Amino acid sequence: MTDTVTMTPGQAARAKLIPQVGTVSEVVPEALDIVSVRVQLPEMPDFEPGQVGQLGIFGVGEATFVISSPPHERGYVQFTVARVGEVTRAIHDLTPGDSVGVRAPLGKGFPYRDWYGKDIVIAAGGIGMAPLRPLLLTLLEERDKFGALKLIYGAREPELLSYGADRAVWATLDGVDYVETIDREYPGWTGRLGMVPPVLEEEAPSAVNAIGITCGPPIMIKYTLPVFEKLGFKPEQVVTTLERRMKCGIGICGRCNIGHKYVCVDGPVFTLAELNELPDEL
Amino acid sequence: MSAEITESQGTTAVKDSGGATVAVAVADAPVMEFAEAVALGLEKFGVVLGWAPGRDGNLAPAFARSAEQASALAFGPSAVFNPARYVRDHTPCAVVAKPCDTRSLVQMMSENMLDRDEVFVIGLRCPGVADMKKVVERYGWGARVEQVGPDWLVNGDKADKADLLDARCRACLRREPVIADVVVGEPVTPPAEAERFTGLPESMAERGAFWEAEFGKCIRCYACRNACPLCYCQDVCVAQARQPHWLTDEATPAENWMWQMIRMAHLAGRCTQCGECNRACPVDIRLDLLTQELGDTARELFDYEAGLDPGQKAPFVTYDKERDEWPIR
Amino acid sequence: MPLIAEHKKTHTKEKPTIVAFLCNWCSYAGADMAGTSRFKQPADLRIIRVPCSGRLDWLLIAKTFKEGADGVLVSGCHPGDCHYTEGNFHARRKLEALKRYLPLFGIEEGRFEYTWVSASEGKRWSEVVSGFTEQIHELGVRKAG
Amino acid sequence: MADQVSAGVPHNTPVEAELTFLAADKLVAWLAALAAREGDLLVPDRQAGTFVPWTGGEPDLAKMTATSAKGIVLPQHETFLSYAYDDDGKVAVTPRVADTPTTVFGIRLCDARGIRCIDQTFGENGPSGADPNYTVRRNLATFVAVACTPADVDAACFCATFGPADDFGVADVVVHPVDGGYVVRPLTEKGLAAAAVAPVDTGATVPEPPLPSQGTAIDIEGIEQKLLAHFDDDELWSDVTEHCLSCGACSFVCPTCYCFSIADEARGSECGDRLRSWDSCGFACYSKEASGHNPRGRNAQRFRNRVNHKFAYYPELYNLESCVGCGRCVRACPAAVDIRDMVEAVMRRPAPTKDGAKAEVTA
Repeated sequence: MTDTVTMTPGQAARAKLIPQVGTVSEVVPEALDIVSVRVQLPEMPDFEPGQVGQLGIFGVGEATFVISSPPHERGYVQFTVARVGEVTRAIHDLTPGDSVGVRAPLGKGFPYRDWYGKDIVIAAGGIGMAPLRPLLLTLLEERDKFGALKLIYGAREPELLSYGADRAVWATLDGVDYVETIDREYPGWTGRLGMVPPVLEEEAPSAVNAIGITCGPPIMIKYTLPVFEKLGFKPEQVVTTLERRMKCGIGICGRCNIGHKYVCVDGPVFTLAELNELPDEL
Repeated sequence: MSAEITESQGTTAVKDSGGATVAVAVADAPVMEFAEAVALGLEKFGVVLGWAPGRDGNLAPAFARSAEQASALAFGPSAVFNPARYVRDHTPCAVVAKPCDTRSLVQMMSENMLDRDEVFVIGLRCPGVADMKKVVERYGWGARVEQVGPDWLVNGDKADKADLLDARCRACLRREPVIADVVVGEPVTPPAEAERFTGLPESMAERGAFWEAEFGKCIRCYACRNACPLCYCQDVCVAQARQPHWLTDEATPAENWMWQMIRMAHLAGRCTQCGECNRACPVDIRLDLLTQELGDTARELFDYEAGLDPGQKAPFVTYDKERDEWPIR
Repeated sequence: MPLIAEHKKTHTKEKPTIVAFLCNWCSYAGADMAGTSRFKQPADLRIIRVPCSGRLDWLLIAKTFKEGADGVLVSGCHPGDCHYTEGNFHARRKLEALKRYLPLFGIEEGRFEYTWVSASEGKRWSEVVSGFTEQIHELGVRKAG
Repeated sequence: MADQVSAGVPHNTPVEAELTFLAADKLVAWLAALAAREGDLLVPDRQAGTFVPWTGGEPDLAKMTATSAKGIVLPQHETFLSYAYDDDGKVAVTPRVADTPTTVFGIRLCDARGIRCIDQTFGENGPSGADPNYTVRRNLATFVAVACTPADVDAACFCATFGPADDFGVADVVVHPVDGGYVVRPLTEKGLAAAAVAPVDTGATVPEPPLPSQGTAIDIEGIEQKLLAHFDDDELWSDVTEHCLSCGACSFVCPTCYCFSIADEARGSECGDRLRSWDSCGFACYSKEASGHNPRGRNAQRFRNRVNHKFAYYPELYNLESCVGCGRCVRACPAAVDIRDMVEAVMRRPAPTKDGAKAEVTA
């Protein structure tokens, strides 16, 4: 019906569906079927830990992933990607030098500056560590501004724990109390056993002047939130980051809504207090 | 095809002009009143799928789970929906079914998608239903069609029944359920001849242009698929898959044609010509011509009609070494 | 050009596009044989090798037409000679049905054919394919009336 | 905004203009004059179920088309970028925007109100500011709406629910059928330009046009609170959605539904397009996540979201229902689902007490 033409630069700049073309600088195997992809972009965006982005391969498609590198690591943005579908399969096949499309940052990150002076408890499961890694690294970057720092990171099996290099550092770091756990006994695993919710309950961090943050599979989040409440954390003190199917990432394609909020622009980070205001549709 | 009805011992056999029986299998089913049959179905499975008056008084799909809801169930010229479509989500259940609807049930049984014991079939003897699109065209949206005695009334006034009779009913000689636990209604004399769906241009060039226009209307709502009692895999349909990538999201005539080719490929030898895809289409694409072709081809090549025998094997899951000979280059 | 993908409609061509799906075990080898035996073969045939004519989902053929083909030929092993015992028996039913469906959409009879050519029938292949391509050239490029 | 994305086109700016009278036999001449302007002229075609290029003759203005006019500003599918790989595997991206002016003659006022709904999300005040593709099409489109007469309204229409008869939505011109012709009412600068080429009878006294006819209103007073209060009422939602077939007919004919999907289409191995196309919240795959988890896996959950979006979420965000009562979904539904039945089922539920609503939706 109509012809199509090139937009003017001004129009293109406002076209939030148009990605920057970036170059893959590194593909890091993280865990079983999980890699981190580092991308260099012509215009490096400023972002906050917890924000997401669209990573795509032209001809295959794009999908939403959390940015798993911290803002202070300049020079690239990193996405951690589990192999689950067509786009992620293609992402796993990327090698340095490949061209990819990136739209980032999207959504809202963790309001960590509001947490200065507080204790921080992070409970992460499996690939749910991806949004929490940049948060933790940011907290460590500004370590003196926070109280006690505790990270509980669990997975079904050791092969599913990501960020081996980081974990090795965290395990020895004084600044963070790092607890690593595997759901149930596993050949060769000598560390702690138990799922994240009960381990959190055993660790029993104090809720006084603290913020609890959790991310993981929906089922883990479902069981972790009540543990925080049981430990005395108020809904305002508990923060989670949600997964939802997204296409546009800019609040107009419709599908990621929970009530009148769109996870892609109003989230993915929500406090439990905010979620309680929304229809129960996780 | 012309038909002949013979009645014996309370059962009816309809034979085509060649003497072949085209409807049987209700030999043991007792004949009873509609309300009685529905009550039986409710008692047996606790839910009866059928039709009840909707907002405008015309029948709409309904699910009766109580005596009160069951009493609202009815049959009439506006019972155009095929309740077999809902059976897969509701088994075990009772279902009120027109003869065409019973063919869907039988086809599902032949594909092991429905257990005979899990469904109580209230088979209707059917005089045919109305073409509701025509009713809307003639009388406006919301006009109420009902049967009173032998007549059809629209908004209370006697209407031209022959004009309003759905084309799929004019193309159908089956006035008896193919399968039933109980049979409802008086025997109905089928028309002497099954009409054909017409409107396909003769010349190849015109056909191309015809379908270019028809498929140009498609909005890819997949109502044709979702209304089909035999499209089981709708939530994981290949049309919305990226691998294999049969068609794109572009609603162009060619892609929309490809979508209908997918449906034809997957319904070939299975389609019972219930006509629901054609009725469901919100933009009136002539899908009846496609289902007619599926029926013709199965009959002509394999002497096969879908949905007549729960034990029958669809033509494309088997072969006949000797018979399958057609001229080739 | 009815029922041809939009991005292909912009391509103007004078010569028809002819595609052949050939079974790996017979016709593909037969075509090879025809070549080594110097039998005459049309140059404008695009050959796609498939493991068996029974593998040919007829959507592949429909898609080939959607993407602008003007003629499609399928050739497999003679019935009874299938490498997988019964693949071509299944194929035969489907291909015959598809042959009837396509004219419904204005794709002329003759634009789609199937046949059986064994690995040793180089000469037969040459005849089949010459005849078919000639037929498609007569029918010409698909276009609206 | 308008001048940035589409310099030189008339604005959507409202104007106060005189009504004029067009004799019935001059309608075709007006269409010819509109067609002579730059761009396309579309008219309703009931056979096609949509708006098609005018090819001469009287337009079919009786009854609305099966699909709405939204496709003019939000096409069913639209390429918004093309990409090309070079020999080294580097990608060049070209954003694409349609730039053909379009005049649409014969939309209904419900269409015009529907586009106002979509404006909320895709316009400047939407969650991500003005969408370029939408904005360009919107600014290049002139909408000539035809006011409904009593004969145009049927039992599926319920537009009176959503506002008075003189709410002309985003129409640029409204044409009121009257005895012997039409009263032409320009509403915007674009409308003024379209009316300017009408061969109106300048000498005639312009009759006072009757208010456009409307379909019967349904009661939606307080529905937003009720919807949220009864969000978890599984019986309610299962009941009213049980016969829904989960197709996309209602969304795709709806003048306010704007959900879309994004997909890449390779045109060979080196280049291709990224396009967006209509999607429907009725489809099971719409919200299904890659992990397999689906927050709206059941029909009842999907339809609950649909009704909530129209009557609770949109009003919460924009103080505007995302339903205009055109009845297209009602007419299109292959399973006789009627959104009015759902609304009424919700309205029959008790209103929430002050804390009642919250108590039920707490996680």
